[in-house]
Amino acid sequence: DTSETETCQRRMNPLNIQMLSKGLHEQIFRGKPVQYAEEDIQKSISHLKSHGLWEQEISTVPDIKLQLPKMYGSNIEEHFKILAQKQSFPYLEAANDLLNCNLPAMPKVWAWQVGWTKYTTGGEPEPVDFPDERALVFDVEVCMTEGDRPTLAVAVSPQCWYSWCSRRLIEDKYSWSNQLSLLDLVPLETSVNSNCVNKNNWNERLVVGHNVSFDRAHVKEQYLIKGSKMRFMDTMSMHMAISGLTGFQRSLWMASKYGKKKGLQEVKQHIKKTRSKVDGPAISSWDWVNISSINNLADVHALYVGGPPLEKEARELFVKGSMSDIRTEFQELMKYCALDVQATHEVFLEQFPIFMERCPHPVTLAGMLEMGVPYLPINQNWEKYVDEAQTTYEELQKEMKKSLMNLANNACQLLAKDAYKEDPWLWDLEWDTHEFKQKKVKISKKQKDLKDSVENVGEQKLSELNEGAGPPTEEEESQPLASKIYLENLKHKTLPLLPKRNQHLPGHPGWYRKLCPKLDDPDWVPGPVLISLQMRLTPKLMRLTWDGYPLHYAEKHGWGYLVPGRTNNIRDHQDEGEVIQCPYRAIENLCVDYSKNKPINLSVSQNCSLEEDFLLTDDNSIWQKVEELSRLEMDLGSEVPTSGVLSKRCKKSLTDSLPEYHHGKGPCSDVNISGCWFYKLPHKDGDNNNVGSPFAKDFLPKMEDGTLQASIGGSSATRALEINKMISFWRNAHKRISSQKVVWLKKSELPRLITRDPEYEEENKFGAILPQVISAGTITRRAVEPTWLTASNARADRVGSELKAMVQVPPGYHIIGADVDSQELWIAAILGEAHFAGLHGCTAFGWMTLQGKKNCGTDLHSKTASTVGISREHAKVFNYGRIYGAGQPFAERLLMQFNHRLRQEQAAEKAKHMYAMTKGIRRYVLSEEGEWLVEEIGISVERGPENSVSLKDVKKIQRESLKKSRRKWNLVSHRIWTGGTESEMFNKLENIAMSPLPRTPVLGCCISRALEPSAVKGEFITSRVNWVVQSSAVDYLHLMLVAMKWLFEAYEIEGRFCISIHDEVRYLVQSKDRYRAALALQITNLLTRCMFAFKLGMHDLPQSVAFFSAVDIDKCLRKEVTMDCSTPSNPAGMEKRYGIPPGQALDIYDIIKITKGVL
Amino acid sequence: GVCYNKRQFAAESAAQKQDILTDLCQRRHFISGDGLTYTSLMQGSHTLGPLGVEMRRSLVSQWWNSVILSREDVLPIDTLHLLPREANLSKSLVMALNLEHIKGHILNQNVNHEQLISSLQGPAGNCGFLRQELLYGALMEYAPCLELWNKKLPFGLAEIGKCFHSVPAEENVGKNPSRTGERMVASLVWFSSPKTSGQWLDFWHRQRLQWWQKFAQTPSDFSSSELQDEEGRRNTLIQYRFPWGTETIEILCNIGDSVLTQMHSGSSTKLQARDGRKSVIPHLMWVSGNLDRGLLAFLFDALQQRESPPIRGKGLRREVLKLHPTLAPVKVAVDMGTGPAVDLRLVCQGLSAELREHGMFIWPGYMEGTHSPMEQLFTRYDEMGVLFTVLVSENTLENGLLQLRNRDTSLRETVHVSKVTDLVVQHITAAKKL
Amino acid sequence: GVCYNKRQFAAESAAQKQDILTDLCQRRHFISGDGLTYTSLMQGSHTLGPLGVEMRRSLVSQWWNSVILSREDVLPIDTLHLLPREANLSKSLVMALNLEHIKGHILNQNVNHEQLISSLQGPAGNCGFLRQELLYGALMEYAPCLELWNKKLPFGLAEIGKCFHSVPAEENVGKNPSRTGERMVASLVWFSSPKTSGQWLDFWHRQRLQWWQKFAQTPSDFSSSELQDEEGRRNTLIQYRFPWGTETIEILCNIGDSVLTQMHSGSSTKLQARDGRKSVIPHLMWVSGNLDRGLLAFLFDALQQRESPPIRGKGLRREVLKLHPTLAPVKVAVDMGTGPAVDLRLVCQGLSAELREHGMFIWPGYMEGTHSPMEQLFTRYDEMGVLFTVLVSENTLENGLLQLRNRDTSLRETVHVSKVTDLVVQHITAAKKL
Repeated sequence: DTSETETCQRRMNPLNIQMLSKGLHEQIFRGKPVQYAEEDIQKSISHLKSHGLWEQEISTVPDIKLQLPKMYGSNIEEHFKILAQKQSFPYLEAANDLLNCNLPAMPKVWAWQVGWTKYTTGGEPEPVDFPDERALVFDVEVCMTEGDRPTLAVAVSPQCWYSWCSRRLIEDKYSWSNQLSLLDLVPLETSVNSNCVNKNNWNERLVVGHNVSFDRAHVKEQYLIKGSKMRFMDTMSMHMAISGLTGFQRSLWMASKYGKKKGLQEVKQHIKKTRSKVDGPAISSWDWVNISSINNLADVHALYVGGPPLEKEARELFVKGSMSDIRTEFQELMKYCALDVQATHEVFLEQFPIFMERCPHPVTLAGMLEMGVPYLPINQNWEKYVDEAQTTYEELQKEMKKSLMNLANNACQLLAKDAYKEDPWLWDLEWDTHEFKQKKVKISKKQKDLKDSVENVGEQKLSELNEGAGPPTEEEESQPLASKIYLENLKHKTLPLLPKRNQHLPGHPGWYRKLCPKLDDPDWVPGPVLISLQMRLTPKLMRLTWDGYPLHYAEKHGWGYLVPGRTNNIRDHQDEGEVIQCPYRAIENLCVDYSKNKPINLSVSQNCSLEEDFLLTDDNSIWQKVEELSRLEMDLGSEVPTSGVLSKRCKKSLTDSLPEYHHGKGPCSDVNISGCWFYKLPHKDGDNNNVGSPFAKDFLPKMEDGTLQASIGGSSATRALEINKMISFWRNAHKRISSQKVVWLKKSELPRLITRDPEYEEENKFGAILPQVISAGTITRRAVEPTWLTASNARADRVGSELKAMVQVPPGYHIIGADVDSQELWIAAILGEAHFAGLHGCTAFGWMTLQGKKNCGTDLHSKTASTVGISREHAKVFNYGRIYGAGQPFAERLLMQFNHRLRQEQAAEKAKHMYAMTKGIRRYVLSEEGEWLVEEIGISVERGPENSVSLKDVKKIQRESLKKSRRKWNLVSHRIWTGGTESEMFNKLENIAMSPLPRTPVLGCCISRALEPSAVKGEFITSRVNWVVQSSAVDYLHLMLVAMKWLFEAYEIEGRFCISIHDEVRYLVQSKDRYRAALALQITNLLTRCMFAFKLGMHDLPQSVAFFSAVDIDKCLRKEVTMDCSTPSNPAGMEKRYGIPPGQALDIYDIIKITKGVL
Repeated sequence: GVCYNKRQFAAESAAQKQDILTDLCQRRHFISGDGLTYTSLMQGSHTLGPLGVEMRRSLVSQWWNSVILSREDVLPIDTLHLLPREANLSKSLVMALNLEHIKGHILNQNVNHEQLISSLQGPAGNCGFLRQELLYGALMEYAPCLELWNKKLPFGLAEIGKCFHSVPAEENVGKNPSRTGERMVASLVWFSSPKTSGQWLDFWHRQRLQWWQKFAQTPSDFSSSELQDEEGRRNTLIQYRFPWGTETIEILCNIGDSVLTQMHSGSSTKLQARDGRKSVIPHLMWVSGNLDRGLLAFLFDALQQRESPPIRGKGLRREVLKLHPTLAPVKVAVDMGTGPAVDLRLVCQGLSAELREHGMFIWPGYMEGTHSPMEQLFTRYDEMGVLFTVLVSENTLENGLLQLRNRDTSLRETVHVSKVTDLVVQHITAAKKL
Repeated sequence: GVCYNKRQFAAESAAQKQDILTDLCQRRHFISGDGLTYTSLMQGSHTLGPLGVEMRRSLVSQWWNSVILSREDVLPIDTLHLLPREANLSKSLVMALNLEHIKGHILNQNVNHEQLISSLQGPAGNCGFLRQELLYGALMEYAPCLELWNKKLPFGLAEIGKCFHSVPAEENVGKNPSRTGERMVASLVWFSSPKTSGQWLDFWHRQRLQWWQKFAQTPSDFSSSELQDEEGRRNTLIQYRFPWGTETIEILCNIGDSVLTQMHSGSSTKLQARDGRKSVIPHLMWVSGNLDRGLLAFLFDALQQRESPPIRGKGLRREVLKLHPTLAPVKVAVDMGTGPAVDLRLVCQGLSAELREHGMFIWPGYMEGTHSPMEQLFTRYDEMGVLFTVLVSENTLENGLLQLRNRDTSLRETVHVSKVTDLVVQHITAAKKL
């Protein structure tokens, strides 16, 4: 029976890909039959065949029978449109109030009283509980020096102005509690004394502000677990969507507007780069500068509104001033705040219509409103975590210091007999010592007498000191000790010879003296406590070697190493002045020893660990890297990789004996050290860069594989490095983490659901953090927030990296959520498929994404790995990099970084091969002019897809045409990629990015004005191509948020949006509803993917991507429900230390079983 | 040539560190006795030499300072070594029997062997058992101390003393006649309200681990792990990574209130303590550390091999005990060079007395009378972990200047005779802050 | 009427002093346990309460300072509690037997009772005996320490530790299950050239008696006498006059070299020490003091009765323990009056921490929470021998002034909060010189 339903439900497309079950397809695509053109099918098959993917084994999954909720409209797009319109309607109405009004006149005098004051035109200022209009423009100011709590605020509605003052501002009381409670915050919906938990009649209201998430974090009601219906519209986010700048553009913009120094350098480099281009338009475009701005209110105001610039000086007082400063300047500061509010309103007036025009789909607005109210529940474990991480960090840092001090102390013994001169590392430290100084004073008579008397004492007691003497007699005992008298006399006699000032460590070498604090330092501690890992002598003290050669620092070239065997500068009488003498024999011995003991298979290890960056934050940092590199490169069209040639200075004049046994970055001839060549350590950004510290994280893998190693005091040096790695996360993050604004809720502020839960305990604390998310913070409209959105997952060797898992639900709640499986790959793939044949799985890239299997080696990463001969983990980095728009040079550099023994040529070869296989070969579609010339001159060219020709042929035509006429011909219409697994996909992406008005394919959002082709011409192409996929991913997220909100409301699932991190969404739901919420999330994914397919003209969806592979039901935030998140600061793990058991990860079948498919 | 190869060093040290240390500890009189093995060391079948005794005194006093003196809510106790049977936790008991009495007992009674045994153990035999832990004593003292403490929670009872344990016959090697090992145990029993006992366990866990780590060169060799015991209680172990493996040096456990109620059965009012306004029977948290093992741990932690600069092509390896300044048994050694012996001696004696007045243990090297070469002297002092060596020379008599050699850097500094004591005292005091 | 008659007081005190003190010691937790008699006290069948422990710590540390720290020629040792049979001097031995082992032994062997006993004692039984004295340990450590000391004479080996002794059955009263008494013994074994040994005995005799007298209110209650022992050796006894009679608290004796040569028979070269240029086998002088008895002696010495001024016609008699400032377990009690509790507490806490940093045991009276009448408080503190009581009041918050009450004068002085610590430290330091 089941197999029968299976067969009648099962649907396969002509490429043998399993599609949505019959029932689901009928419900979503409203029974429209799917038809394919035979030509498309054949085209696809031959393409797949050419990449060895046709008639590969495929897999199917059980079909799914599920009754979906009733959908609106006549198709899925209409459905989403209606949902979003419904959801955002009240807020649009409120926005309209603001758009259609003239603000009332600003009050001249501001009321000095606690709480809200309302100013009506003509009337007296009156205290009110809160502004109760449905639309407000709002701004909060915080006196930073007194802790992160609101000090004053101004709001304006279409009818009146409002001001708010905190208790702390008005009442100058001596001591205030340090903990932040709801009473400290700005109320916007409840009166101060009412019990806000009992409020039921929340209204849809809108608050507009610039960077409004900051203001929101100071609003009282936002911290309640059951969310209010107030939403926030951020003029900064809307600006980003309309006219945002990429990171690089921002510095260029600053440079052109304000001539900022750093930016200016980049500008110069940029100009140089664009000038050097031979092909393409030589004029670089700067038009975009005038239609965009950086994000702050003043610049945004200038861009949209214009007029006199905003005054921002008063801001300083809030940052640096004390509360009493603010009291003195109260009227001024209120006015400043009100002017900001007014400016924000002006910006909003201009901006909102543009935004609606450029992001026309209602889902975008509704999604952004939802994104604006994230909520992270926490409990008493938060404080425990911050404490523990900080203690662990401090302990580890102490330990690191101890081991470094040890190295420094031990190195001191080389001072004896000048042994340091024979040390391969320490020979060039400062070894000079200071002699102890004493005054020379003639001994006066008085003192001479004293001396005599002292000597007398000695004489007298001579007998007493004889060996074998018995005990002192009773009489002797009663007298003061002779030795004490003698000592006191001696002190008295010689003390005048002592200089007044204490000498700092006489007898110690110079480098050591510098590591020790002076004795008169109030915090004096003994030993070389000032040493740190970052110091230049530390790698030397650790006796680091690179492939067995001792490290050396050269002022001009940074860190490198010395290779012995050079003969041309030993005993060279003429050049003696220039040659630096070093213990080359000791270095030789060292290297001989090393090669003797060298393990055989130290050569390239395929599995050498990935660079940190790539493990820590997955795709995000890959993109950053790609973008960084793209600034230095030509555009992605450049065929010739910029080869990292050594600086000429380094190469020339080394005619003499080069070592045969070593090749590396060098040698550098201008480093003239006796008997040695100097080679540079390889730098991740190419050989022209100097390595500033061998402890930079790029070298971690080299330490792990033994290329770079410490060779003395083995354990202390290695341990120091280990610790450095362990504390890196917390060192960077602890300030941000410990300054997270935590608001604790009193028992009366918690819903009964919590306080009556059997797990509730009186002494536990419950509260929340509102992450200050800029809902569209980049040009791709991705959200930005410095702590939570960038936090990595817990890693066993990183202190404090269990951060996310500290978001923990109160009793009676669960967090449900899921990651969108391979979101970016799928979006890119489906774009390519739509472009190619309109079938799911029709391109090799798409097929691998849908059907590729790790164990058959047919998934994307395995395929790349086998093509290039690298590990799958590495291949993943290349694949993402490529999709983000990275060119061949990126791959080349990365290859060399993964394996520094690879020669440049080898790397280039490998990269070229990889790109040919994947992205394909560039070919050129001739323009009409070009075609005419081919015809006219009769050149024979080889034709490819779309009648394209190769670069060689283009050049041939060019040559031939030049013979005929001096006229400059425009030969090429456009360029395409051919022959690779991903060619079709890239053609589609470039197609969109290069179109006159690039829009995301699904929700039709425009690219920032600052990146439109008309403004930037051929610039910033990497960013623009990347935008297509990334911005579509944001559309994906917005669609999900809208669908989830609909299902929560329609089926009364008690819960709220919690946070979305990249391709992951999390909801806080009441435990009783958790499985229904999980089902809702699955349906949401199904509908969102269908919406994508629908908009790309493919009225069907592969079953394999229809649902999340798992929905996590958990009590905290973590990557996987079973992750224990043990770290050095949480060694016992989540369950033991924090009492959080593993959660459940349910796939669609589990969920249907539990819920019986009923929402 | 000099061998800087790390791998070789590491491989060697894993195997040899233990031998090197055992040898050094005997040679320099940290530990007394022959035929020491790691088993015998772990079992406490050895005595300490003078340096070991002095070092353990420091350890004991640091423990005392951190657990009792610097807190307001811990009382010191000192209980009997011989306990009734029910007081011991393990089955492997060590009885203490009066020889005369047992003789009389065995000879006079006409009983078979089983009866003999039970009568020996029974109240008639009146024998005591050597304590294995300090817990029982604290339980006994709970009621009177609660009264002294005005019935307020929380408070703790701390004790440091010898405990005894049976050693399995097959492991009883060496010359020790007894099958009983001895160890110095530092114990804290903490009485708190039931609802805060978990937090207190965390608190003390952190405190104790930090305490151990504070004195270590490689703090991370001290670590903690959790262990479920037979009764399902979660114990926290503080452990040290010895060359032969990880060993527990301190245990923390939450033992609830059952031991207390069982012991004082029937008189639960005596046990009631005040928690705010409520009256509760407290939960117990028990910390028990083996200071003898701790001592060994710190010795291993401090052992470093110093590779001397090669002299005539040969690199000498020397051992240094880089003990924390607080733990180093000998803070200063006072030695004299050649010159007018009587005068030099007087200076040395005076300096030594001055330093002693600050409670430091001083090594009177100048008394030895034989002049060993300087380097030999330093090698010996480094092995003893001597922080500073004062060298009084003929020069000192002229200008008051002497040489102060630092163990850690092996460098000598010229110091005026009037500054030595201050400098050393300051060094040791400030080192605690590190 | 008030009775100031001294003779009456004396007559009464002879009989009652003992009871009063025993009662006080239990009430104020110097000593723990019920049913204390002078026999049980002398036999060491009791444990100490927190105040007793703290006081004995002071005593131990004073002994240590005077015998080891302030000298250059005494080394500290610490030896095993379980010794082989030959190590014990008295016949009344306490065996330590592993219960499991003895069971196996008795059950498996088919022997008669005599055989059983001898096999238990013999090397096969492998049993140890609890040490009765510390002499044996010092003899064992002699050879290694001689080496450490570069073979030079004279030098001493000192140890403080528990020793055990059998208690005659008829005297074994009370609840202690064992017939074994425990005591804290401080021992010094002095090795000197035979020709100076007599002088050294005199020297140490003088030293030791002075030491005991130094801390006493009535030094003459500590006295010395001579005693010939069975082997004809002249022993010197240091004694205290307890209410029930004179008891020995420390013994000094010259025991020649025989014990040493007997013990290390056959290896006399190992025993040879340098006396000047000669090589000799040293003579031994042995000092052994019972610190538990010493503690009792000082308690009796410190007990004074203070007749309060008559209130409503009734003269109250109160006890004060006028312990020497060095020995008083609690140096300062910190209490607070009525007023803003949180602020007062903070001051008390701060002050208490400051005092603790100087190594003093502080009584945190302010933590008790209940406000007892002042006089009641002082009565209690006087019985505890508390040197000073600090009273923080509402006034202190205003002007920083507090009351400092002196145990000995029972007067209160107004002191600024910043001066308290210095004042107390100075008082205690200066008292040592008295």
